[in-house]
Amino acid sequence: VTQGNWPLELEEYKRYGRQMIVPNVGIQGQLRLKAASLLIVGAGGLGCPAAAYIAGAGVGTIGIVDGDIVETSNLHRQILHSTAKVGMKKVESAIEFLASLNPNVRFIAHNEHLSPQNAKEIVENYDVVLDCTDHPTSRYLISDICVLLHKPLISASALRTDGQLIVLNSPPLPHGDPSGGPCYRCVFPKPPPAESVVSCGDGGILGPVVGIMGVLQALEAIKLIAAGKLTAREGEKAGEASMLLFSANSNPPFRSVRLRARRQKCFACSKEGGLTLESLSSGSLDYVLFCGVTTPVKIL
Amino acid sequence: VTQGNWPLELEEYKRYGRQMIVPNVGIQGQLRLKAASLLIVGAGGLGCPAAAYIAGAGVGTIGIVDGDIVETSNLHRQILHSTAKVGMKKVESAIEFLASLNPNVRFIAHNEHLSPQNAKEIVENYDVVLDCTDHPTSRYLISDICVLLHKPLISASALRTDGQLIVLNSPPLPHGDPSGGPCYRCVFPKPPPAESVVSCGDGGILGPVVGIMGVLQALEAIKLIAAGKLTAREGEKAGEASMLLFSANSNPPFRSVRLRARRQKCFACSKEGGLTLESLSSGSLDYVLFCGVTTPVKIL
Amino acid sequence: MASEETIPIIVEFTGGLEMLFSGERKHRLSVPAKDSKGDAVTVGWLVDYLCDEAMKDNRKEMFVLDGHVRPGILVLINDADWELEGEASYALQPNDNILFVSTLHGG
Amino acid sequence: MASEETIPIIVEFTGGLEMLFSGERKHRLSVPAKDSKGDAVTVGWLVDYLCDEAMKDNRKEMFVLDGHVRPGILVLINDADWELEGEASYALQPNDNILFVSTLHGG
Ligand SMILES: [Zn+2]
Ligand SMILES: [Zn+2]
Repeated sequence: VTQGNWPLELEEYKRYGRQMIVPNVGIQGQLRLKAASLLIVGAGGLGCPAAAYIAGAGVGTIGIVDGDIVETSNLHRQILHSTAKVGMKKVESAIEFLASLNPNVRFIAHNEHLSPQNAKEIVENYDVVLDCTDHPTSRYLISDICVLLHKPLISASALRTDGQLIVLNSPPLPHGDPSGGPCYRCVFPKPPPAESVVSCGDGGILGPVVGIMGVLQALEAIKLIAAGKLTAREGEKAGEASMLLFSANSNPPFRSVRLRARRQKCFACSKEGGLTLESLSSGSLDYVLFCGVTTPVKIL
Repeated sequence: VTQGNWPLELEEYKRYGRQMIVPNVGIQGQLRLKAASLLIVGAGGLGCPAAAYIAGAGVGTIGIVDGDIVETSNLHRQILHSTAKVGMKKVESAIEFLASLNPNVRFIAHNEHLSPQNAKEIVENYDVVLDCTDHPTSRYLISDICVLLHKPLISASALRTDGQLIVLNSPPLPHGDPSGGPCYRCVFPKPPPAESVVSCGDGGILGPVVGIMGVLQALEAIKLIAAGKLTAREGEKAGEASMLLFSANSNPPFRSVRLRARRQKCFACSKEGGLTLESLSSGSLDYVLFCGVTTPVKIL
Repeated sequence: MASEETIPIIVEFTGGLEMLFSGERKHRLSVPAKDSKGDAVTVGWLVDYLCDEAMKDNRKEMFVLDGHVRPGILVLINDADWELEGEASYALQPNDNILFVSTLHGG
Repeated sequence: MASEETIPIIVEFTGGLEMLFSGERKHRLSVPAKDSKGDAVTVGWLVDYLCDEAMKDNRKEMFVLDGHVRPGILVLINDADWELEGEASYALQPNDNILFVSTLHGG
């Protein structure tokens, strides 16, 4: 039941009132959040806290992609999955929690890993994407599909006591437009050798370290959506791209560094790059071989 | 069933394995976490995420103090309380969530606000305290009782798009010992005038902003406990005290600033200060009048 | 001549204090090197200057109370508590960063 | 004479790279102002120096691969991507901060 001429229902004013009175949100920001759709790739250590705060804030549609099931070793950091949910699909477990937190949100379950074959079909339905995965293979794939479909991408990662955060492809201008924000390949044109890649399963991770990075992703998403920055405005140019570095044992623990703009010869986002929807989905780009991985890729 | 000579049970190795392989934790850090008891004052925007990661990490005993009940306006940021829990006591709601996340933890409910009368009785049972409250009145009270009972204190706060974090009274040496860490009164000897105090209810708050500060509290607590720093070592002196400032809309968003050491004439932690357990619990220090508050104090 | 020398400094406000200063967190200022008596300009001088000249808001008591920076505001000189640097008597140096932080209490 | 001039710099490692350098994140170094040919010392020179002199770990290929900093390591000169500063050819200045960040992938 809408309240006459009021754009939100009474329950929504109550629920979101504390964030609506924050300067830069307001009623317009709240309506933008409600109208937005957001995809979280990975329901693990980053995806759990990110999803909680994004659902809490009232983003209208939230999709979650993950093919894994909940394990006991996840629980110290993947705080939406309770002990009783060990063995359950992570996406189902997360959505059960999130729906009980905020029933106003529409949740969409994608109970599979993101792949070159399903990436377009899944990602095209959303306005903005959060990379909460655990492997360079998925990081290149997600960045590529976001460039091709013009979606801003909020990417975070964590290992042991360190974390990293970047907002990519923002504004999400077409490939070849130097006013768009850099993509993952602009920053990291060549994938790391397989033997240098360490997962949280192998290297270990402190729960709050990955938690902080996930909550920071939620914050960047809410800022982007509330400010109306899901698409580029007329004549908009990317601001200075930056990466936030976190080291739990350093002093100071946080450090922001300036990144480059779009790379003129980027494989993904430049005019001469050669990345196309067809080459991506046909499997002609072998993301697994590309990163030199021989064992099956697991999005943790 | 313990596993022969193994200091932890098999389920615990599985559950905590990913954090036990982090350098600086290890089996010794995990055993310290299990042996520790921690008090969270306030089950709101800071207390919810802090409690989730502290319970996830396997701190043995967690107490939570709060006299409030869950309201709809809490849910965007107080992510442990689901919509069905509106009207329930916050402490009960939080513990229900936390016990389902980690049944190995012993939870203690304190369904009341911390007051000069109950502070000693509640706080003396714990090793370390998290100030997750919402008002200067409670911040001075918590700092005072932590000084009197020699407990390290991890204090955070948030409003609108800003947050602040300080580790106080660490190492928690007796009053008059200049090697102890500064207390809240060392940093803020005089309380702010009442009209300058804005709560999240009045000023607004972005969920992830207070979320980040709460997760950072959990991280500081886990670091302190795992490193065996709950009590001062022989001859230990406080390192440089610092405050972490966060502003969601600033670039860079985080900034660390250096604080002073213990204040030589601090009312609470110096020899000549005059604070005693008797003066605190007898109500002769009127924390409410002291901060110039006339309306009832609410820990949000 | 000397009285016309100026020092470039950065003054920042956070924790809500920026609302008293036109909503701007970061201010690049040029302050005179010497005060009217010919003494080096101090942070104490700067506080008065900010209150009298830079602040557009009427609520002066939210920044200065009884002649001092009001309780609940931390003053940082180059990211260190000003009590480590001599408090109000600290003489400003070129490119100093002076940060005023209002303590937050929300949670 | 000139060849004995040195430049003080700070080199930092994070994201796990510190494990290749005795577990230390922050290194204060004095590097010669000129290389053996008398040219100004560059970040490229520094990378070789770190690999040959400072690194105790045998796994050189975790830092330098095919003569370049290995893919997945970001080099920052005074907190800016070195591609903004001329990459390996950037001439070191006194008090420069050179940060090597290994990209993380965990989540
Ligand atoms: Zn690109
Ligand atoms: Zn004190």
